[in-house]
Amino acid sequence: MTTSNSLVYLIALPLLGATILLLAGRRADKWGHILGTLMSGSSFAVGLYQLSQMLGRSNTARPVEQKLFEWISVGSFKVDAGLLLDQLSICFVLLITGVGTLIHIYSISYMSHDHDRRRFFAYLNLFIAAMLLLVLGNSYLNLYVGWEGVGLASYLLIGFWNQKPAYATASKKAFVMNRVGDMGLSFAIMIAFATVGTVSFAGIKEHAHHTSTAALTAMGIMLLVAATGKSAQFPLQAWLGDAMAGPTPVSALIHAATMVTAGVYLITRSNFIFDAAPTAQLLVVIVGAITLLFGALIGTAKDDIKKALAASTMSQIGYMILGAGLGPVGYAFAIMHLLTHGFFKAGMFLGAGSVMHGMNDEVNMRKYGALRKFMPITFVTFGLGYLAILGVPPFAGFYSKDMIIETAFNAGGIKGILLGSVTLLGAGITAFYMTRVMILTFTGKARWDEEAHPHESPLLMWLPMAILAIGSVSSGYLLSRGDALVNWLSPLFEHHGEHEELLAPIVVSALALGMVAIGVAIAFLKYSRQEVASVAPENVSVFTKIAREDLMQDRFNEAVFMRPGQQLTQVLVKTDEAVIDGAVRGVGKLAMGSSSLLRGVQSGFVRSYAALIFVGAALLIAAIWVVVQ
Amino acid sequence: MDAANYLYLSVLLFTIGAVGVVVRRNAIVVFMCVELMLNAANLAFVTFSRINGDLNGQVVAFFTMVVAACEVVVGLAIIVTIYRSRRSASVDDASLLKR
Amino acid sequence: MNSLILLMLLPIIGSIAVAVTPKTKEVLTKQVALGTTVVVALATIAMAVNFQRDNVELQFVEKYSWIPTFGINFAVGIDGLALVLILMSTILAPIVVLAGWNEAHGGRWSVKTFYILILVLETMMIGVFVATDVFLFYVIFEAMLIPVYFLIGGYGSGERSAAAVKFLIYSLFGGLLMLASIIALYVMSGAQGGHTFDLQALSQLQMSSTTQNFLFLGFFIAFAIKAPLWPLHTWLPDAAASATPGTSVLLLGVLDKVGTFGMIRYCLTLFPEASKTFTPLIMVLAVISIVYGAILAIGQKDLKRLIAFTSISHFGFITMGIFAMTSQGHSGATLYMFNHGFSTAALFIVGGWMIARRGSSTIADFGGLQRVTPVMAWSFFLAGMSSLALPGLSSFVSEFLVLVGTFTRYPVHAVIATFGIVLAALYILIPVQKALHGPTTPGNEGLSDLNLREKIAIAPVIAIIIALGFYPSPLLNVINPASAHVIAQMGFTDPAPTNGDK
Amino acid sequence: MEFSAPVLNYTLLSPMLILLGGALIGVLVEAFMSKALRPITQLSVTLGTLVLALVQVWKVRNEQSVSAAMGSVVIDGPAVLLQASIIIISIISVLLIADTEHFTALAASLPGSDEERHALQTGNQVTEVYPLTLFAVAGMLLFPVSSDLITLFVALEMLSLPLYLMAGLSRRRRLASQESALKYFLLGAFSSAFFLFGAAFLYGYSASITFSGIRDAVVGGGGNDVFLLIGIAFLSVGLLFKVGAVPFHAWSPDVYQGAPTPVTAFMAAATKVAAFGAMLRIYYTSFANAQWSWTPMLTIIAIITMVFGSLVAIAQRDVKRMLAYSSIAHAGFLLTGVIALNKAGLEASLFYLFAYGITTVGAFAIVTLVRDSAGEVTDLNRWKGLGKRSPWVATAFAGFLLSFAGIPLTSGFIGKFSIFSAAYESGARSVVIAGVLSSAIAAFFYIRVIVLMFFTDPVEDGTSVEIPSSLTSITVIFSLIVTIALGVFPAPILNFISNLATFIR
Repeated sequence: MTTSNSLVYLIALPLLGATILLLAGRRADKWGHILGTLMSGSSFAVGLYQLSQMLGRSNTARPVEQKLFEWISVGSFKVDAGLLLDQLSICFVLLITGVGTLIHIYSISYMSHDHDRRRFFAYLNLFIAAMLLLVLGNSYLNLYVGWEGVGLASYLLIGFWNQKPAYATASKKAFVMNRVGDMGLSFAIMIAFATVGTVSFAGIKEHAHHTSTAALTAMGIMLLVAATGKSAQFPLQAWLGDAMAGPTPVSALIHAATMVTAGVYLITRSNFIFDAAPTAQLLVVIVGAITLLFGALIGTAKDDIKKALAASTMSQIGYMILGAGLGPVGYAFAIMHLLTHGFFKAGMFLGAGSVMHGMNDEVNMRKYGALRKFMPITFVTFGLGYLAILGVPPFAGFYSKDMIIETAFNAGGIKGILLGSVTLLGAGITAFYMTRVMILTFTGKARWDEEAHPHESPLLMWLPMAILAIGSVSSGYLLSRGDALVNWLSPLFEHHGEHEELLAPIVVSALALGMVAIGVAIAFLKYSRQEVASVAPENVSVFTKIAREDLMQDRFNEAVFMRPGQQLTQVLVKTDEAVIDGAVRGVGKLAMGSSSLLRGVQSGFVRSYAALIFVGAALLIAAIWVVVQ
Repeated sequence: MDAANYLYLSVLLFTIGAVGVVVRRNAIVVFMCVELMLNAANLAFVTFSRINGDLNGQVVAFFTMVVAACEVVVGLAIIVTIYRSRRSASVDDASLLKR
Repeated sequence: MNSLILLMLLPIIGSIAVAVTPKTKEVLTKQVALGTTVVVALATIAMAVNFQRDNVELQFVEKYSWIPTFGINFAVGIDGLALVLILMSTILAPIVVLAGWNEAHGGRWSVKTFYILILVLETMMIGVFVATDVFLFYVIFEAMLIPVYFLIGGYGSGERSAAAVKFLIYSLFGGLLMLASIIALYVMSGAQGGHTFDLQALSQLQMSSTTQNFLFLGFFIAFAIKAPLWPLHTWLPDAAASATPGTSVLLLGVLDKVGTFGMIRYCLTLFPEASKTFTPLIMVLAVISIVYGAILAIGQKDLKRLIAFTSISHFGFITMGIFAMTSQGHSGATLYMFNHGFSTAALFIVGGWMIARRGSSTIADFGGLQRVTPVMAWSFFLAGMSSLALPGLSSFVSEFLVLVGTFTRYPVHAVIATFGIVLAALYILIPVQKALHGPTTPGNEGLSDLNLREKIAIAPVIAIIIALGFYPSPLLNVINPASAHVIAQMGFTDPAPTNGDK
Repeated sequence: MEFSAPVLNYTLLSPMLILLGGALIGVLVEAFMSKALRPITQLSVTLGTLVLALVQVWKVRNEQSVSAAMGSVVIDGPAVLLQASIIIISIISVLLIADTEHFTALAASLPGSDEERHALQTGNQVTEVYPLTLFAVAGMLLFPVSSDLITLFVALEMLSLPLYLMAGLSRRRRLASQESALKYFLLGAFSSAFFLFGAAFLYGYSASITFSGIRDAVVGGGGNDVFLLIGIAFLSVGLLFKVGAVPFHAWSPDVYQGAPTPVTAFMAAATKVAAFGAMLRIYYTSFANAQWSWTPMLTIIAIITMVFGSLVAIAQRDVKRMLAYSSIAHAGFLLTGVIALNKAGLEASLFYLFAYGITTVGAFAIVTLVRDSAGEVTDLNRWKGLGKRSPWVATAFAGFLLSFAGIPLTSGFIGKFSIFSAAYESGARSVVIAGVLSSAIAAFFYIRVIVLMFFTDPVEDGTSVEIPSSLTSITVIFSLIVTIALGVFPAPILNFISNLATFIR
């Protein structure tokens, strides 16, 4: 396999940036943001360079490796600090560094009023580094480092304004729920080592075919658990909504474009495991299906623009997971949707940020309205993203999402029909709530608070939005032209025979567009025809209530895990004090008590002492009697 | 007459002495009971000396008497001091030190 | 310089130097103490450099007759395991001195006494790891209780004397059980060709399995109390809560390691069969410690007690790794001992500074420190991250090795233990949120950030934590041969990949 | 029948003879010396005699003879070691006794009577304690070397009678002191009656009063076992009383508390050595082959003794009583040495006796220092914060306590280790276990005192620490040095002991 010495720079540069910014402290306040952006940008440059190199090589010779040093080596457990850049990871590298850099630029302006901006950029760089390590690691353990690294970065960024207790809690929640997922990853690694004897992708791929299905299924399920944690999939989805506590660029980069898609990466990367473990694969599909509806439903009820977008992210990733679960045919489409989604969702988040920026950080869409006149650029870029996510041809989503829907139908049999209809339904709901967002934000009449005087954002902010908008328009077409992406990735996946088509692509698209149209129509009737209250109406259907409550996810977690856990803790703390330590103290008391009891023997009367001696002697004689007899 | 009887006698005397020590209150009496025990021992010695047919036992008896005499001196000295300071020879009154 | 005995003498000499410093010149006293510990640390590092990694035999062996009547020698020597632990101890010592520069002032006795105790303790810390004569080991094992006892009772806070007594009685009790076992060994050695306390010779003794089990228990209980293993742990939180931060670092960081060290060096070496017999039980206790310690840590309101309970959880991991009897588990456990030394040190040192500044160790009394004292907050955060074994920090490597090594032989235990990492996230992030995040609690606005001395003290700790996270090989290369040796002696081989029994 | 004059080996007997001589001189001094010169003369005479005796013991250290006094006294290694230990202990105790502050000016006078006050004012301090001490020491030297029942009994009384009197000499709390004398005397006499009765039956069993004769009878068997057993049992009662083993211990707490502290120190240390010396000799030589009969008995007594002593000590509030109970516990530990019945056991016991004796004297020496206007303060609650008021005294005491507790690097640890391992070697596992456990209990109350001294704040009640007189400081420092030295580097003394420690018959 080709080796390269320059892979490490991809990670090293942003990492260096983070370190400098953190160590330099306030001294770096003046130039910190510049440095951060440069580091991310140069990492992007390295990525482009690597891509060019890669294009220059033959299809099979494209993957590049770099072994840095021997990381852990005990007995047969050998893990190198090694990087692997192949057709899959390069997509992510470019997405991460590319979108990342844009968002750095955006943040320069967006965070300009925050006197901790330097720290913010340090975290951003840290995140970029960790995320790159995640996608570049050549073994599950290296991936694990990046995996928790991004977790840490996301924790720091969600809690960037942790002086607000709620935000601090949100960050903690995110970290802990991620850890639950991470546990799955560690299990997967342990199983891998115990059964296959290695934890490197290559090694496991090599042995996969003569490893029992049971073991692979176990690994697959554990990887899925990890994915659900990181990608906010059912049942570990609850943290994503709260994660919106972070500054909007964070939501755009981490909780829309990159980190949350790590689960999809993990599953596609582990294709050799899932291909051999149908059960696990089925579970993946189910999780994806559930989540895409789950997210979509939540999206319909949210008034907070960021939470609405977060819900939609959840649901879109559901699509990707579902796609990835559909096996070799699905992987490429999952990745494609991931990329396109990276563009339009990031774009829309930045748009949302721009809106908030103009409406002094108001997030409630019911307080928006008629903004298209005041922030036209934002409106346009957001709108393009909107069209993309709806899947209107020829925008990006049209290519990627329809592919997934189509593949879902083609999954065959009842499974196919079910999945297909779920994805279709999802598309419809998506159309509904996105339209709702559009209408509430940009059209209708203004419902602002007095002091709000909306204005278009400065260049540094709308430029990235514009670029991303271009992406959301063109990326789908570019990636799918002549199955570009599919062919690009194909060497990584083992293809078995094509599935028979249940429905022709055109039919699927038609159906999809139909659903979308319905969704849009309903939204129009509900929000454009009639007045929108600037405060959320209380007399709404129970379903809406439930949806607003994020389908009770938090209540469930609290009732099932949190409160019992807290009670258990309290009980144990008391038991430790009362029972275990009590026993110890009891021994002491016992000694003390018996002591004061025995003191009684010492009556002070000479005659009783003599009696003692007498009895003692008598006992001796008695003993002797026994001995003699 | 069987020498064993003298042994029984000595054991009896010894026991009487020992019980006396335990039950009597007056220090002097208690002390006399101790003397009784010593003499019981003497009797045993002499008897055994008779049984074994050597003089050692009788020699011991003499030693014991001497020692007992010394004991009397010391003992009475102590008892008398106590009596003088407490105006009582009851051993039960002397129980400051306990527990 | 390659003489362990000289190394042991250095701190003693230092303590004498401290003793002769004039009472009025406290700074001089501290400087002498600091200087001594630094010299010792450097000397140890020098030895580590000359240590031959791949030689599993004891190195730097020295042996002088001490009490010939009982065949007792003053015999020392180190293998990889011991070397690592000495390194940890001697590197921690100067950090503790520097970090706790003003610790001695709240005490019952003079500053001099404090540092004399610390230095004497350092000698014993070295000695307990290098002793290769069981009697010598026992003597130091017991004798080192005394300085700690006076450090806790004399310079601690709160219920210090009660805690000190609890600590001492607990340890003495364990020690006496061990003494009984040692006597038995000694007598048997006499019956089987000459009284001796030489570890190698004793490990060759023939004994019935029942005897072995009893003697094993004698040793193990003593070590389990030190370690501390559930349910023999209750002395630790009290002791840690009342001791000065520096003392706590030495107590949890070094002294408690004597327990886990002893399990490897004595329990496994002397009683291989019994060790195997009791492994199932011990593994269960270890897992309980992991989860139990973590849960109780979550429930604590006092910062020091919280850290103490996290250590109970960590010692569970170490014990589990030791008795998993796989090279990963074993090396992991050893590495864990080293890393835990530093992560706990970081927690206690920084926690100590926070407490000293705030004048309270109740977590709720802090809040918003990240904005008031960023450097201190960051140090605490990093320490916490390493305590929850964040990948990229040192403890991750060891913890993961332990888990993987355990999983290959005891999957169930490993799985339960892994839940510990979620609990770890909770017991670290809860205090982090309460103490560092949120609005600044009234009364904390004025707190001062770390001064230069404190920065210098904490820097090496954090450096080690990070460096070993990315590049643990230097230590692993020393540890692996030693662990492999023990595993082999026990007659174990790592389970081969099962391929899922296909 | 013609009379043959006894042949005596005066060199070997010289230590005892010297002491008796010194004692007689003491009596004469008491009678004829002017009161001004009396104390100093008595002190010098006593010390001189003791030192001389020690020199003599050293001279004969390599001698071995059964016929030193017509077979009534045997001089061998253990004898020398025991005698040496006793004399050394006596010397440092005498240094404490020299502080007349502890003794009543006129023992015969009524407590608080004018007579007494007058004697005190005129400085007419009687000093009979010195000759008494010497007599007692002489008896103690004879006790472990006597090799027939007569000598043993005489020696027993010889060491006891002076002690009975000395117990009553305290200047403060005289009633208590006299009471302790009375108790000690009555119970002592009582137990020696048992002793004698036992001796009678041994004679009856073996038709001999010499140990060797008894031994031959035991080896040969054939005798009436009932006689043997009664003999052993009752003789043991006498010996166990002296060493203070449960249930024959009851006197010791009261006497230790009542007697003047220097006397307590002396008898706690020296009597134990002498009594155990005799016990070891008779059990190791005469009764060795009847092991089956007495091992169970002693084992049980040993276990009860150590557990009882350690337990009851916990609840003590008076430092002297606490030390008394601790000495009971130690008697239990020492009994394991007798039970061991092997050379290791003998060596261990000899070492333990010496080490323990020295430490005990040291500990009581400290007790003499803690006083208030009304004399010694033995109430532990008033020892609070001693470490703050006078750190060195407190530290020394802590050192002694740690040695009692058997913490490594003190003589106590080496002693415990050696004696337990010897017992274990002889298969007496149960005793070892009990010993270890009771050590754990014991540690508890030793540490409690350390806590009192160091970790609790002083109560301002006029409890102060006497600036130790040079003599007392000598005692303390010597004891402390020995205690530590024997813990850190015991090799020389252990070698010395193991070269000598063999009973000859």
